[in-house]
Amino acid sequence: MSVPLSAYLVFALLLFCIGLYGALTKRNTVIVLICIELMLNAVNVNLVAFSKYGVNPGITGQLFSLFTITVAAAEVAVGLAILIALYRNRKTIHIDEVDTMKR
Amino acid sequence: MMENAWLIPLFPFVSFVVLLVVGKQLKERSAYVGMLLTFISLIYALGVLYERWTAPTYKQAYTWLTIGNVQLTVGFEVNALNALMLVVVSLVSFLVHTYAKGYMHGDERFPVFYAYLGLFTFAMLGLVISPNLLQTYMFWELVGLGSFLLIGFYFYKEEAKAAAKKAFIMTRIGDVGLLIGMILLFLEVGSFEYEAIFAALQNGNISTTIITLSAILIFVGAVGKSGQFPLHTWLPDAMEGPTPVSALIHAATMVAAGVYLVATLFPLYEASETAMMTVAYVGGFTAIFAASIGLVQTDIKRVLAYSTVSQLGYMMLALGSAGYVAGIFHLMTHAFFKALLFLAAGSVIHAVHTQNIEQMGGLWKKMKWTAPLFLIGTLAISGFPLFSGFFSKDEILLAAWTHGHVGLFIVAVIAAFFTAFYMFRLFFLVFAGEARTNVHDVHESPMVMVLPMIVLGVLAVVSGYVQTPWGAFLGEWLTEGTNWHAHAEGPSWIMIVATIVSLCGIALAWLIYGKQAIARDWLSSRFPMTYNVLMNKYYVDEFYGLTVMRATAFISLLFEYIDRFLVEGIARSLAAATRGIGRIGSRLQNGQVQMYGTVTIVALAILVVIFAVTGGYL
Amino acid sequence: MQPYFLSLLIFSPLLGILVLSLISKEQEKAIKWLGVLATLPSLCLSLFAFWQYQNGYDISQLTEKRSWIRFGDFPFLRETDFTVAYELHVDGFALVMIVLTTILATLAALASVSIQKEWKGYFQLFLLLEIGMLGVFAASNLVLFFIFLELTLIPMFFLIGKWGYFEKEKAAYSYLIYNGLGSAVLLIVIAILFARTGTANIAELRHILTDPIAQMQTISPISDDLRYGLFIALLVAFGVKLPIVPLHRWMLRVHVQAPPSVVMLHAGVLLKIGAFGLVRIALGLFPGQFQQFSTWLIVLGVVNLLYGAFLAFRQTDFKMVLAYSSVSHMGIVLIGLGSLNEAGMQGAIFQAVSHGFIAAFLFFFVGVMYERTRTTTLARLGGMAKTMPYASGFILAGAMASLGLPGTSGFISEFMAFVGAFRAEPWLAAIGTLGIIMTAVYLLRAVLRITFGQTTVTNVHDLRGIEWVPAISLLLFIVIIGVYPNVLAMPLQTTIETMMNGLGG
Amino acid sequence: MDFETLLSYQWGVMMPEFIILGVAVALSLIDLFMPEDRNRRLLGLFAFVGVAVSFVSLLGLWTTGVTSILDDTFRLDSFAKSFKALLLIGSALVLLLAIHYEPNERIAYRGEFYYLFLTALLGAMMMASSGDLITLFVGLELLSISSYILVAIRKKHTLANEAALKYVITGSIATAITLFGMSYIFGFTGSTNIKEIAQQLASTYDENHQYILSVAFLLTFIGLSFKLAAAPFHMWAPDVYQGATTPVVSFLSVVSKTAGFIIVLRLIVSVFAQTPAGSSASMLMTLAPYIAFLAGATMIIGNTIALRQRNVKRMLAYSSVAHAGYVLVAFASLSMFMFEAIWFYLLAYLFMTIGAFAILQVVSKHHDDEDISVFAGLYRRSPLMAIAMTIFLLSLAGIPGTAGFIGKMNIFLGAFIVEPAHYVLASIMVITTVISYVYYFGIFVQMFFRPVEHTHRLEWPPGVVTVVVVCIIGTVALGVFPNIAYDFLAPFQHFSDFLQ
Amino acid sequence: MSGQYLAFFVLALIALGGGIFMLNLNKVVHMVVALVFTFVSIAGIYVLLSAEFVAAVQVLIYSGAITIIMLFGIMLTRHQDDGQSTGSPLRKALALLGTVAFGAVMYIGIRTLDFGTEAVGLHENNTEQIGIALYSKYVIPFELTSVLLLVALIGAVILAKKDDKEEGE
Repeated sequence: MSVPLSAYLVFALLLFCIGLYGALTKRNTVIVLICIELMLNAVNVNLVAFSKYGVNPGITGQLFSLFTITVAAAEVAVGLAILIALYRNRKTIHIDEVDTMKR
Repeated sequence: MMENAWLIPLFPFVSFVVLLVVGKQLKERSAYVGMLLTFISLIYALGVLYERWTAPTYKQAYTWLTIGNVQLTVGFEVNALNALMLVVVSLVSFLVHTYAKGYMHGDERFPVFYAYLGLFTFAMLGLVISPNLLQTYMFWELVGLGSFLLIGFYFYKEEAKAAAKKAFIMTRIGDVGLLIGMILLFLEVGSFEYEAIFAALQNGNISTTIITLSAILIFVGAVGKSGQFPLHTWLPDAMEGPTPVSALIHAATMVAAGVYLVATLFPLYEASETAMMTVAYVGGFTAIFAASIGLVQTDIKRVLAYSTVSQLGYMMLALGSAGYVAGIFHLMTHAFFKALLFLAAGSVIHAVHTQNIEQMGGLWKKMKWTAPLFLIGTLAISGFPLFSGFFSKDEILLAAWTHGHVGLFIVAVIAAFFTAFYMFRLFFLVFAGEARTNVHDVHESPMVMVLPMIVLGVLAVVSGYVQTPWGAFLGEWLTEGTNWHAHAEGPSWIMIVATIVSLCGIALAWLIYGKQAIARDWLSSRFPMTYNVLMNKYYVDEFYGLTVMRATAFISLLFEYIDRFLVEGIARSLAAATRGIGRIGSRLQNGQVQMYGTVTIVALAILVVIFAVTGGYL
Repeated sequence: MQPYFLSLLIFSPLLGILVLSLISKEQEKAIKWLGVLATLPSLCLSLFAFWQYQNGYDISQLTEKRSWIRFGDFPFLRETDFTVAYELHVDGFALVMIVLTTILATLAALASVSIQKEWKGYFQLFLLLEIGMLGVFAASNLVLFFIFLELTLIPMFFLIGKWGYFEKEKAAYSYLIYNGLGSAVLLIVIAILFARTGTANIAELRHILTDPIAQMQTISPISDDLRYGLFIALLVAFGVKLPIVPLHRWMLRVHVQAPPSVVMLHAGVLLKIGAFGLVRIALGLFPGQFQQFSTWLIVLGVVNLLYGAFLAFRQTDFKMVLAYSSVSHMGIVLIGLGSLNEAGMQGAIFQAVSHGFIAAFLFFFVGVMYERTRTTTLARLGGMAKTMPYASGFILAGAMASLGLPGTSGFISEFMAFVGAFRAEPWLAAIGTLGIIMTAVYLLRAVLRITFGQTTVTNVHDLRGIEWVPAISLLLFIVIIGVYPNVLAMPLQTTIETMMNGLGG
Repeated sequence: MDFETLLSYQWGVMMPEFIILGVAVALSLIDLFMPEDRNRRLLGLFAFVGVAVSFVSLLGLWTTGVTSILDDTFRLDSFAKSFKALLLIGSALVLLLAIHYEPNERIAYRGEFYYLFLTALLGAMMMASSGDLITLFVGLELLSISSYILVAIRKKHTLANEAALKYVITGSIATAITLFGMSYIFGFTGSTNIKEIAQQLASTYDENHQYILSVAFLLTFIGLSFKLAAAPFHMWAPDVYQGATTPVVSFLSVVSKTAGFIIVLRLIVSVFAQTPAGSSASMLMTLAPYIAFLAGATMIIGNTIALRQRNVKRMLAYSSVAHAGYVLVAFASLSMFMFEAIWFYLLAYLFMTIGAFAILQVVSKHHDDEDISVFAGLYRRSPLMAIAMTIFLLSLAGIPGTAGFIGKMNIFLGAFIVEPAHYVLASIMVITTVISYVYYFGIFVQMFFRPVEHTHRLEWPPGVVTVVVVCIIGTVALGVFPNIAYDFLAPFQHFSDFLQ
Repeated sequence: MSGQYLAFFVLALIALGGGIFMLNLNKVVHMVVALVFTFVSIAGIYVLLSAEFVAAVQVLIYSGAITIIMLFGIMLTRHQDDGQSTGSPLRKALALLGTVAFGAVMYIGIRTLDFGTEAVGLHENNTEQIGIALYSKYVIPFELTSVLLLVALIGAVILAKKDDKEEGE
């Protein structure tokens, strides 16, 4: 008797929601970025869970999650770089202060 | 000659065009152009009349407009009635052309005046020879245009402007009636030709409702044109036009067109008792109504104008009482003596530079020609025995009596009394007594003005003899081939009554204004109310001002508000709504990137929730 | 005649546009003359065609057809499905409208001498507008019709927005939005018909929509409800152009703000596209629906007629009077169309043509007047008969024609429309006749205000030079149609017969 | 799998991608060894030539049949070819613009721009010819990440920083949402190959599974709508457009958007077209109303907010949002015209948008804000360009005679031919189009009616002029003779190999 | 309750706990540290799912690299560690509502999802299996990923690098 697939999926869903909510409400841009990473992690949990308990289980899911991780890392790196460039000019990492362009 | 009768209207038209183009160069020589061309018309008309005397009715038609499989035609027709009318119109027109040369002398827009006269004469002659309703209507309107232009000839005068406008609009109200009436007839008969209409009437192809309805509607047109109550108010105002115009248009020819129209369509009216009654009662009422107003007016031309209205009512009364011949007979005699009166009045005005009879008087000695001629006219209109008006009026009274309208007969008699009274009031005030004018060198008008008056004066006397109780010469000719009475047979006391009434009127006028045995302010002091009502023409204008004009203004205002606020408002609010969506959208776009994400997530949540709910998963 | 005759006729102003673009901006005289000259080829061609037609030439020989666009060549479709051909075709009605357009274009070009600036761009846009208008009348498929219709939209926007009066941009936008929406609705209809039947050719569509057997073979079914929807959409689309109350607000602004020479074309031709479309497309494709709505059309017509008339009575600006007068007069078109009989139809078409001439005529004089007095406000004008007798006479003549005086084209059309209406709906028609009276009332009020009374503006000169040409020729056309209407009725006969056949009687 | 097997694949069909990749790598090396003070314009030309060669090689493959490499991780079919052509044409034109882009402040890293641009293009091209979730995803991310950097490349420009940050954050959230959806699609099939997925899903009859899949569909679609700049993921567009340089903006609004439609079509159509759902024929049909709803919202939002803009770039951003909505109408209709309609519209959109941006780039050169008044009196300063701009805007507004009209007509045909027809959606499209007249014509008002505000001479570099001329020819030619474009698609038989 | 269950619950609890702490903590550094717990626990769950290689990568990249980068970033940006959120409460409520609604809808679908299948042999030579797949079937995306990483590298460098001219600042 093993842990059912739905348990993993619900866990991933919760993680995703936490990440999403954090990304939408946290003020510090770094945290926002890391929350996005959390969302991507939730995706990975899904993928890995499906690779074990899904239809036609196999290694593919794990592989997919590896790509995801890589891409996420690249994304966060670029995000941080942009943040640093912004910080140089604006001296802030608070995302709500970055609203010069609007309407 | 009859084959070319269409040329008769064309000569004046040529005059119109020529004067429009080269009038400026011709200056006052324009008069000769107009006179010459109308004279040709007159000669031609006389020729046609002569020929028609023996020849049958001549008609010619050409296709004009094709609607589906219906061919509308234009053409011309010469029958007894319009042969007579051609002569009357072209004669009066020629005389007025001549007269105006003197009267209008020195006017800046002399050629324009003659051009307009030409246009009017063209239209009137065209109206007369029209063989169908549509063509009649077209010239009917053109006549109105000529009248409008000539009333407004002194365009810089506000009164002239208003009068012209009023004339056009009031007659147009009538014209719409005519238009509807003739369209209804057309839809029933399938043709505008008089012949076809009469044939259909005889075959009983037209329902009685339509007959009555269209007859009355067409009569509405006549009411407008002939200044019958309730559309009469424009005619007195039309006196703002130059006096020759009043003589030609608003006395002799155009205003008689309504009578002419009813006469032309007489079979139609005969077929509907209701229509006949309407015509008779409207005519009768107008006759006495206008005459009563005429009693107290002080403007020489207005008195004559109300007299015209009243006399036209007389004619309508005659037609409505089956007095076909009587109506036309009076039309003709009236044309002559009323034209004479107007021309004479013009001559007076020319001399004293006022139209107010209170400021005239004692002109008998100074105007050797005008005064007697005016007297002839006055006697004729008053129905003084052996003058033309006597015979024609007598014919009308006979017609009314024989047709059994006792009430109308009485009305007509009273109107005759009024007529005699106010006409002689006018005569005495102008020509008798002391001179009350400020103009000292009052002198007779030039011969060019006097001559036409003399011609008319002669006609005013003799034209009555074509139809006397002793010989219905005119009537027999006019009613040839019909079953209408050439002469109304009635008790002979009627003539005596008419004579007495007319003499009483004259006598009363003489007592008040000639001998001054009765105080002039007898009426105004005894019955100030009545006097005021009469003086103010029964407040008809004011009534219209309060009702029709107010209503029009109100509807316009209402529409204006609808247009400006409702229609535009809806358009604007739609635009505002569009912009509102944009504003909401751009308020969400507040620069906060997390807001952007939130919007997305909320949208996503809404979509999935909708999906879950509608899919029945929740 | 050549097979390219119609294309040549429509696109001949293009030559003018090209030549103009080669001329330097400064050569004012040359540009003006070229602008006028460039309208002449199409005028000559159209008059030639009209003359030929009057002499019995079979006009359908002018039809042109070349394959052009094909949307999707799926193997299961017929070769002709979803193709749009470049196809032109004229019948009597279209030819009459084309002649009207070319005449007014030339005269409006002559009247454009009062344009103050940038003649080059003005005439280029003007000629472009002419191409669009000519194309609309000659197009024999809906897509082409729409293309030409939109081709009128753009030049008009610029002509109003650049060369108009004070509120010109607002007026241009009003024009754009209202007409844009109208065209948009039309586009939807066209696209639906095209998508569901696979053809945009008007004749083929008529066949498909009216023939019960052909109906079964459409690509997608066209239900009755859809027909009603499409018909109403067409009514709205052309109702904006015509305009039908309450879709008329834009055209007031255009009338007031656009330069008079442009309004000559706008009131003279562009509004008539609405009438043309209603006849050609709404009636041509949906005769059944048209019949069912005919009473409502008369109602709309009467509303237009009276609404316009009463509002014109209140206006203080002569241009506004004429604008509402246009609204009112277009009501007569609707009344005529709604009558669904020969007289009414003929009256409607006559009214379209007649109002074209009359409106152009009056607006020409608005231009003349404004050039001299710098105002069109009634209160500031008066007694022009003294200073400008001939111009006043013409204005008066125009007003008379407009109020339907016999002997002018205005009478014939009004008369026929009412004959038709009395046959169809006597009571509504009777209410409508009130409009005839009101027309006289408001026109005389305005025109007499200007020409009669005390002279307010002195030191102005009467018509001179080139101005006589439009004045006299327009009046001549108005009078010719009024005196001998068969000159117009004969060419229209076949068109009206076809329409009546479509209505089944 | 051994090396021989690997070599046995027809790697030649990847030639266009290889060329782009090769040029990108070469450029990065050249940039590294090139002296600091040398003008980097040469690199741009090189990149342009690379794109052109790639395009030629693509044309060489035009009639090649469906070719699949490594279980569809690379797949050359008619869809891939036709849309890659769009990407390459667009990129070539944008590159020409970029070569002549000289803002007030010098961009420090000009060289990088070109090879990052090429990698972005590479990502988009990979998406176009991929039949595998992972390749699609990686391609998408390659495009995204390159774009983030392209936007941020003016790093001393505060607006650019802000734009890039907003772009990267929304973009990452979008990626996460897309992936979350994709993870379920994967989970229900156990495969990343789209064909296999479709086959697997075709036998999904469990209602609960259909439910999850439908939600996954919506998640994926909404995530991808970020790339399309369609509602509800459109809000980044105006800010990013405003902050980015004009060539980058034209890249984003043309190439990136096209790539977005590529992945949407690839993924959604092929995966869900055969998935049963409820009573309807397929899950795609069942969920089409949601797409239609989003399309409607996109059009309304785009066009109404654009009315309020004075900044031309923001205005064009909202306009590009609206245009995404128009294309989505074609998608939501799911008619037989869908592919052609989308392809044609994107082609038309490519010409008119790049043309408009080309002119904007020159006109707004000396102004930091692209306020609409930069166009004031353009007709006097440069009449031909004003007329060119007029044609582009007319095309954007969908006036007949231009490509935009034919594109819209095509979309309408699709919307009306299906049963039940999309009357409401098409009406929204038409009405919002009319609304769009207002702001497009607002530019006309500036160009033709307003007096000149800025008198300095406008310089029209040859590259920009070339772009404008090409775009004019494209816009007008496609408007008058649209069959030129359709004939290009003739060998593809209406993308019948899309699902093979 | 088997050990697997127990392990899952503990790990899940820690992971979610870390996340919830992150949401509620005030100091940025604390948040990051809380997330480290989450990331590590997720690695544990990977192990439960027979994905040892992924688990290792997770630890290396997330718990290691990314967290370090983040902290590095925080340091670079002068330690503005007030992670308190101050956005409008309405927006937060909307975000919460949206997230919860979305979560609920998803939850309905997945709460009982079970395909009744279980992969066997995933943990045997896990890394090798991954390697084979990666270098055969997925070689194209793999190579593409390398380009992507290159791009990210270059991008990060040019964006984060201080320009020479500016160094005097």
